[in-house]
Amino acid sequence: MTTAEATGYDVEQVRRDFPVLARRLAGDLPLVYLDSANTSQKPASVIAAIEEHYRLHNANVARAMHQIGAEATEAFEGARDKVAGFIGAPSRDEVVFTKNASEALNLVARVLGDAGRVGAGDEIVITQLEHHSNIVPWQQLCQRTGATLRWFGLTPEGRLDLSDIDSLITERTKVVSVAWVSNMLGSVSPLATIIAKAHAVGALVVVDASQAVPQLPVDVSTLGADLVAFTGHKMLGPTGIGVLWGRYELLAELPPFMGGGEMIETVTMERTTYAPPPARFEAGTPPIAQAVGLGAAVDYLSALGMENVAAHEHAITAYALGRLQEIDGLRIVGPSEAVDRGGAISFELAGVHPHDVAQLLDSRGIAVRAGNHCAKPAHACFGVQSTSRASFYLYTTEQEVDALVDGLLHTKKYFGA
Amino acid sequence: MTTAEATGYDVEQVRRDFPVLARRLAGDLPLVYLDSANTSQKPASVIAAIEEHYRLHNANVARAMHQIGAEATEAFEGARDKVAGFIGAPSRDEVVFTKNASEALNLVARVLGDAGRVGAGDEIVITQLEHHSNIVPWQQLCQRTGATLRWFGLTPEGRLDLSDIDSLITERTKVVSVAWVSNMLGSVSPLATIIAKAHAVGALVVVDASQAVPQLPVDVSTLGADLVAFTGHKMLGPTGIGVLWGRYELLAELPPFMGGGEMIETVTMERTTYAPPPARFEAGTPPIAQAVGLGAAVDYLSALGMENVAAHEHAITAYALGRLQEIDGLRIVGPSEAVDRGGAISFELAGVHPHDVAQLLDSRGIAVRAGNHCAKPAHACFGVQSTSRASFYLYTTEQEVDALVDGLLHTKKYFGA
Amino acid sequence: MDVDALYQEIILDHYKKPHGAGLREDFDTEVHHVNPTCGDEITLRVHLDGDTVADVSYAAQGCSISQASASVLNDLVVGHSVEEGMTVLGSFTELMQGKGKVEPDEDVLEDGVAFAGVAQFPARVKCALLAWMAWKDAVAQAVTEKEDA
Amino acid sequence: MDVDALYQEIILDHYKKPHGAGLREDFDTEVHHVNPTCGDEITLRVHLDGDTVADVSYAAQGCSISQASASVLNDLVVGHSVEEGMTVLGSFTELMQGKGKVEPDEDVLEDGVAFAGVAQFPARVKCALLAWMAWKDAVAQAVTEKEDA
Ligand SMILES: Cc1ncc(COP(=O)(O)O)c(C=O)c1O
Ligand SMILES: Cc1ncc(COP(=O)(O)O)c(C=O)c1O
Repeated sequence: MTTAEATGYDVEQVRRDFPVLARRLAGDLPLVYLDSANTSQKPASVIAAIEEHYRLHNANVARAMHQIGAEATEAFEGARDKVAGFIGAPSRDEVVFTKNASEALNLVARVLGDAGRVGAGDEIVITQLEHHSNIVPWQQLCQRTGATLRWFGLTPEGRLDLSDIDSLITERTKVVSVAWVSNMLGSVSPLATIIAKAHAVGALVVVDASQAVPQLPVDVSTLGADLVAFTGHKMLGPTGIGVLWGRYELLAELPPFMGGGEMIETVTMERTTYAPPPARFEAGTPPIAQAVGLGAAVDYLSALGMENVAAHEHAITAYALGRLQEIDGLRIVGPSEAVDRGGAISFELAGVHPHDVAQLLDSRGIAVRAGNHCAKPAHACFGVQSTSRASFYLYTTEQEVDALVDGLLHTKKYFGA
Repeated sequence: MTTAEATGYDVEQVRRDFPVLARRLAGDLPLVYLDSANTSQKPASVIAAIEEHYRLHNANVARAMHQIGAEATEAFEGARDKVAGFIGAPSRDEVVFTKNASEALNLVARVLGDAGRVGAGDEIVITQLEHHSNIVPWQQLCQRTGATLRWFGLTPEGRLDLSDIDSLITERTKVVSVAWVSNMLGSVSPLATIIAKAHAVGALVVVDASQAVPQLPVDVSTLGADLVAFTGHKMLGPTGIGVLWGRYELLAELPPFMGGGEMIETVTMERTTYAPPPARFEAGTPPIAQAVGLGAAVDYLSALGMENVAAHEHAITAYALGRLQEIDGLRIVGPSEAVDRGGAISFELAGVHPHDVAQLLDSRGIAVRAGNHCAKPAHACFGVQSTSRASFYLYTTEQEVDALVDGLLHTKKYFGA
Repeated sequence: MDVDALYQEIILDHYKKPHGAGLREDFDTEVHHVNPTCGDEITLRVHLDGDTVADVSYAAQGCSISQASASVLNDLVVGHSVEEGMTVLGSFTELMQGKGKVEPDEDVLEDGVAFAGVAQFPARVKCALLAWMAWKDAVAQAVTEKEDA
Repeated sequence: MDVDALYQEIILDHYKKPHGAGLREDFDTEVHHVNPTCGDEITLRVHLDGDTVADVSYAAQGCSISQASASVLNDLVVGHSVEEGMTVLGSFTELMQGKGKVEPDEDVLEDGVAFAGVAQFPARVKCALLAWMAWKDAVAQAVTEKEDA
């Protein structure tokens, strides 16, 4: 199967929308960017939206009554509408802008503690494949409250092991927080099963959709989760913006995270009352230009069609899994078939350390990531300290995967492995 | 005195660096932007730095070993160097990037509570002229810990009233947090006196320098404060980035605020240890492009010279104070002389509500802010619910102040006031 | 965006001489509404006589638009049935949220048609609606109380 | 940025056949250092005989650069005085932080001169320094312990 057949858009044409893909690196080599799970590249339309905002419409929002203030506010709130539409949010007021996915997850962990919804004796359930950003906030919450952290383990294939779900998710469970798509193993979590079980015991479900929203059509109105976090820079958007979606009634019950700016209703020195969501959770000047950029990113993704993006991701991942497994001594850490699988492929190359793999590939213009990918516990599960990771996005071609494979064969030879 | 004499650079030439200042508004009127205390405009060099970053060097930082990853990291960490140099920080590791000043202040309030440095029976001292972002986090901290919030009041002129400093700052005081320059009254706080007193009783001093760093030469190494917060978008930089500076030994003692990403040293499911500052306080993907933009802003300010920026601010403020007071029925809320005073001028126009003032001025292309400027308690002090505010920056001209005065006279007539 | 479309003569007249302003003692319910984005406030009392709105008295702090709209509200609902008042509220809200594309019905809205221009100034729509939202709230409470009694 | 400048033959040789690798029982102090950005780890033991570094034994997990540098460290310090070792450490650190602009002294650094190319790859400097920082730490502890004893 070639990606041309599977993809509902012209990848070569799409690539021309991304200025950085024309970059020449040292030795006049073209950039082969296989690090999109780390951060995605930006189409010209996103870059231009940000530039135009600063050049013509820059003002603070909400507080300004003048023309450029109204323009900035319309652009900022318009981006909220776009994001709400993109993820199928029943209401725009359910979309909270944060600085990244990490803030969204920390926000949830902090306010659930502040609200007394998690306390001593309660349990929080996560999984061993989480990104640090969905582990550390819960460890911190447990430390502050005396709650206990528990977690799903992994199967040897790198999928969630749900065999002990009945003993893990119990009446004591107050929160279940789980990644939709793993940024290291690539595996897709069986959310429906977990959500059903969690809701049966009255626990809240938080979904870390940082790797899902960029790759999959998402509809929070049918997903069943209570709160969903994701991040702008992995979905063609700028750095400095993330999103927390939450059911409105839930958000409305929760206290604020940070204080200041327009998150208030009224302030006296003695006492403050708070604005309704989403303002309640947006302290200080929000990421205005970043929201504008994210809105443009959402427009770009919608124009391509998320079904097409998902189909391309699936096809390129299947192709890469096949080709990588042709290499002697290469071991994929995570599912080796493109079934319920996202586009991040972590692997080991026998006898060559991941940093050396990444360095050699870089000398050929191929950008992959080496390290623990902010998923140390998942690495520990597989007895490895670090891996190399290639990850793909809507602009990745089979030729780039071929270049990766050639680069890896060269790397083996270079290190005599 | 004309600004031309007082300003060490050519304001007209500087204006040409700011694309938005060439904007034409409804009726083909030129933009007269007098809302810089709300957010500043951006020079072309800042816009271009952001654009170029996304177009050529976009990658995640710290974690990437490839060429564009190294470029992005160098740009991001280079911005930290620039900011550190700009504020005279003894070490680059004392500069923490946040999303805005509000996050910086909330970060401090949260971690001081988490560290047990503020508890029941302790006192926190702020002032009545604070921005909500330096009030609400402390109220929340008091609520969480049982500490008591106390505050300095204001003199009728709109300056801090230090007459009860000895009864306010006592052995029970653990933190004193105060704005350097008020965003509403314009008054400059007598920091030296407050810091000396606070340190004498062993309290930490937090300075909200959101309106100071844009306007004044700042040297944290001699200021005496323990922690200083400010925000990128008010100093020619992008939205989505703020700064917390702290004494290294203090930062090193404090626990993290948010968890996730590269703020860790090592993570297991059971336990996490944290990276040293500044990484410890930067959870998740940081505002990379925003740091690059802030770096360019700092370069721009440094090239002009902060002494020159301060001199211009002083001159234009003095001019505006004089001209505004020519208007019958106009009352300045805050010091009416340009002595220890920043460039924000809040005022009332008898018989015309501030929103109507702002609307009428807007119809002439003049952008001012109307409302409580996130300083409700300061407004309450003066028995007003809202004011109009004109605020200036390094690109403001006397002609723009003249346009404001003409606009206000027209407004009076329009409403028959 | 012509500012004169916003500040119609009628609006400025109501602003300068608001009808029915002040808080009067005969009332069934009192509400206090705040527009958090701009700080405008209104305390509004409703007095029902059976199905008829016998009085709407109020103390408003705010801009010309919000003050004038309270004055027009007073004109339009006092002496009419609650149902008629609600119909006017409906028309007025529709006009305000119509982004300048809704044609006002002068028979229903009377002086309220002067607010047509406000709809082109999104930041001011809330000012125009403040008194009306307060009135809706106060009437709803009054009706509930009467039913419960 | 020529990758061959980074991966000199000498480095690859040390990587494939590290000198003095493994943890040996005779030691005064043991330290464990981690490079948090990449996860490289080393456990390193120092055994002093008076002023002389009698042994440096280690178990390292990491890339070719970090492993080779532990091997070179072993060559350069074992059998020498602590002071001599510290001098070499100084030269090596200077070379690493010189951004490719420092000329290495082969008399002092021997095989260590092969790391000159690393200095051009900022991301890898920490890899080259990991073993050396661990050694510095372990020696400092060992000296303090001897003084205290
Ligand atoms: C004095 C002062 N403190 C804090 C802030 C908050 O800054 P930000 O909105 O960027 O968090 C502002 C500006 O709004 C301010 O003027
Ligand atoms: C699964 C997952 N969760 C959370 C994050 C954190 O996102 P951010 O760094 O933008 O906060 C990432 C990306 O780094 C991720 O891949």
